[in-house]
Amino acid sequence: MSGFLNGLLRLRRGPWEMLASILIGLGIFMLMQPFFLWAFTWSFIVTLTGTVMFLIVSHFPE
Amino acid sequence: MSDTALDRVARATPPRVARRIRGFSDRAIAWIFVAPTIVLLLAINIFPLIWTIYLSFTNYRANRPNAVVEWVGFRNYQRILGDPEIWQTMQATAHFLFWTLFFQVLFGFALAWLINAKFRGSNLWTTIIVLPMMLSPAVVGNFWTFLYQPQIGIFNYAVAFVTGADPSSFSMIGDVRLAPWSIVIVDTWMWTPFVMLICLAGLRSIPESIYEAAECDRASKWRQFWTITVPMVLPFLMLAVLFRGIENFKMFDLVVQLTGGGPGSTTELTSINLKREAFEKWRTGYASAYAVILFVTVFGLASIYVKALNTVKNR
Amino acid sequence: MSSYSITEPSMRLKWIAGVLVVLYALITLVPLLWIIATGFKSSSDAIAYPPKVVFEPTLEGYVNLFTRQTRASAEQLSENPPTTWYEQIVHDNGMVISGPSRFGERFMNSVIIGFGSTFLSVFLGTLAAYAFSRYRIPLKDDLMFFILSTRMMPPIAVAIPIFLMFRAAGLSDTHAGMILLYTAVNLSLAVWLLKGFIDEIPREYEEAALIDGYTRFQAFVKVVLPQAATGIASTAIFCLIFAWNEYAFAVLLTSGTAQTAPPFIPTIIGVGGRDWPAVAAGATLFLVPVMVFTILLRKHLLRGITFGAVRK
Amino acid sequence: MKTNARLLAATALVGLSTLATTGANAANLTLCWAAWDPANALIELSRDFEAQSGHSMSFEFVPWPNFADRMLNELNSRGQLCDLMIGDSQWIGLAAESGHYIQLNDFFDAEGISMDAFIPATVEGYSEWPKGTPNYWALPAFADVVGWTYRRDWFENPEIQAAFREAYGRDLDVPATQAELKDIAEFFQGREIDGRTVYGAAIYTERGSEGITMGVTNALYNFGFRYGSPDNPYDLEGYVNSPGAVEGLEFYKALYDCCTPPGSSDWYMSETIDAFRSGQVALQMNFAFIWPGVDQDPNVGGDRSGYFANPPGPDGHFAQLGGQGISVVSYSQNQDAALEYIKWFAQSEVQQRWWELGGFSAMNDVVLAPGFADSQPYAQTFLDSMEIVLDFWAEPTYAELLLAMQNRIHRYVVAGEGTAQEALDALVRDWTEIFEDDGKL
Repeated sequence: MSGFLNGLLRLRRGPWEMLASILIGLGIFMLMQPFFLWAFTWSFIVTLTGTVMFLIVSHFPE
Repeated sequence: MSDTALDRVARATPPRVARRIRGFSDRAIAWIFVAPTIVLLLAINIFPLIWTIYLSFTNYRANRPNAVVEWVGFRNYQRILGDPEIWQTMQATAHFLFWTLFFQVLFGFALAWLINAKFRGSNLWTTIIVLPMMLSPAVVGNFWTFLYQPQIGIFNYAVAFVTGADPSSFSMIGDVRLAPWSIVIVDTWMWTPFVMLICLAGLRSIPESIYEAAECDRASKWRQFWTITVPMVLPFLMLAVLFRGIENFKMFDLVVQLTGGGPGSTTELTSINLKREAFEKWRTGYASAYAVILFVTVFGLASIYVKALNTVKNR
Repeated sequence: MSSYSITEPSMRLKWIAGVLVVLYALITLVPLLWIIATGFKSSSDAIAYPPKVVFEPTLEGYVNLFTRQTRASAEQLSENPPTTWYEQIVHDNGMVISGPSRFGERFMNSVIIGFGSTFLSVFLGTLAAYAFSRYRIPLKDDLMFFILSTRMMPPIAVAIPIFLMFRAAGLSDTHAGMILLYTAVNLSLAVWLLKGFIDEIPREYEEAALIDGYTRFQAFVKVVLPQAATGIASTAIFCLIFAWNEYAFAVLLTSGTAQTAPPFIPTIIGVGGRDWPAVAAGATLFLVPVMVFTILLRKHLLRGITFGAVRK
Repeated sequence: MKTNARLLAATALVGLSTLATTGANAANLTLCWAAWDPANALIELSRDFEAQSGHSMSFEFVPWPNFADRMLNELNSRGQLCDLMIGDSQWIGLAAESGHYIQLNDFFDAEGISMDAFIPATVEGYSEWPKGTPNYWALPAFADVVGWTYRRDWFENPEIQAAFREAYGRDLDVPATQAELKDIAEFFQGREIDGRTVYGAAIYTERGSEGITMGVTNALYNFGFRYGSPDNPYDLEGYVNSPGAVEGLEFYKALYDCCTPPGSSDWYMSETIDAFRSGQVALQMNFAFIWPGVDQDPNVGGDRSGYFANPPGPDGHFAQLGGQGISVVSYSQNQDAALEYIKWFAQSEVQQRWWELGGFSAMNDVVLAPGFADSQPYAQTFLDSMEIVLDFWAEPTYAELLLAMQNRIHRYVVAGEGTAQEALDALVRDWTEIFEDDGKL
């Protein structure tokens, strides 16, 4: 866990990509879940954030 | 192995062109080779994409050339993301996605594992199993409506034969409860071989030596399965799941031919809904916003997919 | 249930596995066989209730697929006695042939658009793949991702701006438009697959050729291309199958001139209700080439469906 | 380099072929219509035109479930495929306002074609936009209306008659009201006739295009549904969802639930024909165009079938209008030749022949001629039905209005979601939103 945080702080690719993937996954879950309309409403922002983040952090060093 | 045809191409290249090509540096050749691809993709993919993003902020209608086009800001997005009916199509998509992936992984992995036992004739039967996934989904989907007809289709008779129920007593496409499963069945029939093939590659990539080592450590077969087979195949399975996930998220042809979204809107997947908005209601601006939302979702999934692709590739 | 074994799996396991796999394969085949069989049924046998497994084969479906018929009165029928075997079939159903159907044209459109786009995408794809494989290109990974992502996009979403663009450029419902579009979609597959194939060709071959006095371009044409021939061929088949099977763009962007077979086949209806034997006949003619290709391709199948990531 | 040459050749070819068609005097006209029996009759009819004019005719026919989709797509992409379009009646508003069709008033005046020569309902339904004004965008080409076909041989079977009398206390006859229609369907549902189980009625339930709307309106109109108030057509509340309309919708659902063949959840014209011709049902709802085919059918034709107009309900007597007018597409390169075709088609001899071949002419000379009612067993029913027609919206936003109705009605009738009141209330909301977006409200 500390390695993960450390990686985030030092702008390493691995952990940041992980974070972005989780955001994308969360966004897609929010988009398609049958429970809360508000989650559906905000899903797009979350997916968009995750996707843009992924595009950026994939240029971080390994 | 003669290369006469290529020789002819080389000879047919006009000397002036050939001389010019010869004169190119490596870097120039690289760019000349890549440029047509990039230009074509820019023209047919990126330019339209930017156009879509622009349209998504307007109330443009492609079937009303004389109407005034207004800038509506984020209104289209607000409408879509607050619309319970679009939310419902997302849930229909989710149901379809979840169950097709579930069955395809289950059957696909099991089949791959069985085929990996290398019984006699396994190659032939593998090829036969693979057939459905290469066929045109629209044509196949259309024909499945025939197979599903309660009085004259064989599906109901097959089920009746197994369960003893009356074949005309249920209708796969017509019944609200059964229709979502009717599309799951056809998609599973079509795409299980895809997951199977990838799993098979995963199984075959496991070096024998690992099992031999485990055998020396007296690990049980059951333990070997969970500690060696499953983890080693997992990246491959991830790849298959992501790819099928993306494909089924944008599923259109098969389902539109099978159920057309009905009964009611039970099987109206997102792409079918989008097609209605864009090409039947012609609310182009609104549909563009809808398209952008799907774009971003698929783009996000695709980035994870490419990462998985590279992981598998580097194995 | 015994699991994986270090040596060969036991005979018993092989037997069980064989039986289960064959069983699955047979179940999988039933719908396909049913399509083929229905193509040879008469229209009343096709919608028989309960379905008929044993039937008298007829070419009615194929005749109906390739011709257009009109229902004719008894006098008309006696005035126009059939002269050929296919006119006889139609005649026996109380109809006369009023001309060729559109199926032949649609099938040819599929062939033209399929082969045209395959040629273009393999041509452009080979060049790009070679460059990506051999040269240092800035932002290579990003470009490769960008190329692949174009393949992932939902066709219906892409179709909106393409529709507007084609309308403005006069490309709607033209062969050229569809060829360009399918080329763009197939390029990603071609580039990714071919890059994998070219990566596998040792660089030493080219270097040897360069030492022999070949230019880079000559080395590419005379050394790399022959080595990649099988790869190029299987890539071409994958591109062809995609263009052959594509439905969403075809249904939205074509109508009378350039429509391919997939949107057309489901709309075959006979006189009165739907003519299932004709639909099945059309489907059979359309699906069989792909089945043959699949069998030819079996060695490269895995590679094709994973964009070259998994090589068996 | 090779590719460029190919592409150039391809574009040059395309260019040449278009030049060739425009340059020549004898044009090759393409007529677009739905793929159905009348279209085949039109091919036969058009041979005379080809012989007379020297032009050649091509035809592009699309089956009904895809017809609107394909053809509106073609018009909206400004395609030049169709020179003549026999487009559905409800498209007229869109086609007129977006400039897909050319206006025919001047042409009619110049050629002496009068709209008084056609059945008034068809002129209003197929040609006019805005409705009620003398602006003509089409010539009525094919008059059509929803009606019913029944198995006369079953109705006249003494055993069945006796069983019916016992069950309902009246004679088995052509239904005089919607309620009687349902009784009859219920009576036949599941009955054993000639050793086979048969069902009551085949009705429209199709989801994808316009099927269920074209079916349900036959019940709705007659129970009191109206599209809007008499003074303001966009005033929906209380008309679209009036108590009568709710009752009508419940009636249609009850009919679907009790008396249709299993699996008939997505049926339109061709499926209902199939059910009737294969002897599965006693009653069939369908457009009149199928009647010539039924009459000639080897299994159910001749005396074995009869026809009746949609029966009245508690609050009106209407039937859903079908049919189309023929228009000239404004993107066509052959407009003069296309107008020539319309001029030829408007002659009363041609219209008479059209009727004989199985096309339902809308011309008074044909349908009001003495002897017309007896010329075919279904001719009188056709005339009766044309008296009571009502049509769906023909607004430019028709596609949206239709899709909303398809969605709401199919959800309630077939999928069984919610109540009839909820479905129609939701329909009012959908339609209001569409009219607001379009600036009509």
